[in-house]
Amino acid sequence: MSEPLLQAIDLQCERDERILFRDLSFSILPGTVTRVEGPNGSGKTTLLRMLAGLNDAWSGDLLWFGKPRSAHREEFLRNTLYLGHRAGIKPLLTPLENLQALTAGRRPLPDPVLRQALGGTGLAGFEDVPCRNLSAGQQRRVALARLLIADEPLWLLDEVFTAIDAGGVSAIENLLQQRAAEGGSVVVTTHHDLRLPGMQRIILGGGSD
Amino acid sequence: MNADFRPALVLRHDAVGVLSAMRGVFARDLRVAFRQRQDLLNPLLFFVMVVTLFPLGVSPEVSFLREAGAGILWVAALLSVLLSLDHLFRHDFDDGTLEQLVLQPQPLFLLVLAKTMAHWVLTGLPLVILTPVLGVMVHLDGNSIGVLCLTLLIGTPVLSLIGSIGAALTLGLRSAGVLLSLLIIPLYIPVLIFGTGTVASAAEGAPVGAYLALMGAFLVLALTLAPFASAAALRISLSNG
Amino acid sequence: MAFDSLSAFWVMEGHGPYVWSCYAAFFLLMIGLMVWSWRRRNAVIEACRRGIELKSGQQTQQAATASAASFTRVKVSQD
Amino acid sequence: MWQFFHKLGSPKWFFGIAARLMPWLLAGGILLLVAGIVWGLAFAPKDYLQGNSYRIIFIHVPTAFLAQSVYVMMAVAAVVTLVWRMKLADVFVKSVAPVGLVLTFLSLFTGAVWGKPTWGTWWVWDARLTSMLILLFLYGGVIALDRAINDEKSAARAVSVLVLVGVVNIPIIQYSVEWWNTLHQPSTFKLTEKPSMPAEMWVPLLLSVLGMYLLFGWLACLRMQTEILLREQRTRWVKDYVLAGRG
Repeated sequence: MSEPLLQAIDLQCERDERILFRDLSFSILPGTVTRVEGPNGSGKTTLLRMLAGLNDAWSGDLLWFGKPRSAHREEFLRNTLYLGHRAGIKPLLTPLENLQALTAGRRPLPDPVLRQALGGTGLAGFEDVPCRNLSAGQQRRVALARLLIADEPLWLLDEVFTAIDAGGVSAIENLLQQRAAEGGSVVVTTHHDLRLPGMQRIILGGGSD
Repeated sequence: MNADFRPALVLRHDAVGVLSAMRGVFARDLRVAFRQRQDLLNPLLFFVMVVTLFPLGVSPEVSFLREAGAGILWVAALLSVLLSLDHLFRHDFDDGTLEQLVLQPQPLFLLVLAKTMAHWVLTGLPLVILTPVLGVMVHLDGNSIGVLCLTLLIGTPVLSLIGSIGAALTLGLRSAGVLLSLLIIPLYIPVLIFGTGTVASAAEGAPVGAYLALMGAFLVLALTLAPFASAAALRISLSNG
Repeated sequence: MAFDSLSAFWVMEGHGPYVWSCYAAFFLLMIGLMVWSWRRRNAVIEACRRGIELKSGQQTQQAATASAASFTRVKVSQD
Repeated sequence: MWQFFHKLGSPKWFFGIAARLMPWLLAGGILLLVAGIVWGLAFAPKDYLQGNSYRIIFIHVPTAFLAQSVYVMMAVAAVVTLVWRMKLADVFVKSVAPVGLVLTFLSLFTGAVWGKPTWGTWWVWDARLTSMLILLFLYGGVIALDRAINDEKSAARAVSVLVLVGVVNIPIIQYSVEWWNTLHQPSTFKLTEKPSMPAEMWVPLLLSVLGMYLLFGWLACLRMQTEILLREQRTRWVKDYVLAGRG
């Protein structure tokens, strides 16, 4: 059995004096897709931000390959890709420039590769148009282009399917499945009824206390 | 299910160097700023306008302006830096770029330093370049203008660095702009005192090397400490989101 | 005693108003701060007590019903 | 050691200790302060230079002294908040900041009033007064930031960062203000700097400073208790305490 990348033990998170979840334990194994489910306000995004290392108002243990994550933060950050609600797309820059900027600090790639990735998300021909002239879905696709070139073993994706049309959704589903087959791990939060073979589910309770 | 048969991905142990990551952050900020040139001009216009208010509001007499000129220019520069600080992290916070910045594997304080340097190049440096013109308008003599430019050259980066702490602390708050000023102005006082004091000494013909060295020490102190505080403050502000 | 009489103590050779206004401000603000802090503490205790009593009263009356979202339109009577 | 530290961080434990300490702090504080003030006002000899107006010193110095040390205490608590995430430390910072503000204001007010008979004007840009004015701004900033952030934990940590930045700046501010002062007013008469103070003057001064410390301790305990009650109102012990206590 392969070792889990990320292991959560007894996570508890309180927000505005309300306990979002407690005693939450799970493991993220290599080559798996994990879906975080729950109604609005159940803490899906918060959980993902905790896993990504953005939110630190929680208690419990998070282990990265069996070691405390806080002690291996840099290695963790190098090997984790997080895409949030707001995906880090600058409206004033073109898709290509955005992709350049987003990959520069992690793994710089030559422009033809970036263009190919943008083409792969259906943005061929829009590479040099400022993003503010693109639709919400297109802007989202600029961020998703990172998934076509990312080599981080762990992906944390918040609401990947937002603003994406039906064709795009099934293409992304394929992408996630393919990624898992390659050995990558994916954690997604989504309201979209995502069903992939072998998918792990983390179900968060309702918003009541 | 068949997870055991899947190949485990290789972990990356090499990262993009700190310097090239910093360069990337710096270049992106400059590029975004030049796409929105009006935002670059605003602090400069503000600077000129505030300076104009003093002859109109107090006195256009040469003797007054000569004596108060350095102080007026310094206060105006301080205020326009303060005005521009609100934007330092705000746009990045709104579009999610800041989250990606915090999650970069390089030390955050260095990336913040790169952003702050970009902020200085975009606001502080143009102010310094504009200063000789305004210095002539308030009847400063050549020597004073030179010293004033030097003090601003050393002082404005300190303003940006200290200001970045306030900008990071007030990120995402209501009426962040006013709050930012309240937090930061007291911390600006030493720089202001030495900036104007140095020019005053120069006008009296006293040597100013020691004062400039002292301001240099402020700059070094701000360079070494402020990015840590800003990085910590950014983490706190983002954790709340 | 550094003063010859009580009136000399009050006047303090002309410095009386300054000295006494300082002491007045000091005692006013300090006592004000102390009383305000004390009252606030008691008010918080009182608010907590009322909150607890209210809650225990509610629990006996009815079990909390989770509101399930059905997105049914709210009927507004239109007379 | 660690257990002690942990215990110290427990709000419930502190609440009990504070309740036991507070009567002593209050009684001792009032006693010392009143003794110092009465001695200073009525029995200490007149100052040969400033006359009777110097008697303001017996409240000016304690408030100024406290105002500065409260900020330093807040800085220590800020370190504890950021490094060890101890709850009590940030309760301390939050509860004590308004007290510091009031003390700073009082020292400024008394300083200004004292300045009138001494310098002839209500306000002189004296190094000490100016530094205190900036300290007032720093306190104001801390309180404003704390009020502006809704989330309790973020507020505590953000305020801690601000307090630390402020405490690094305080010596720089003081140094630069002194320098600025010599630049503009070559030799001003300093309010509280005395070449030698007779014992009849400094003993009452010492008493009132000590009294202020105790009184501050009482205020800090009281306000921290309030804050703890607010934060822990869902816990068992607070419920028990509230229901058992006076109605």
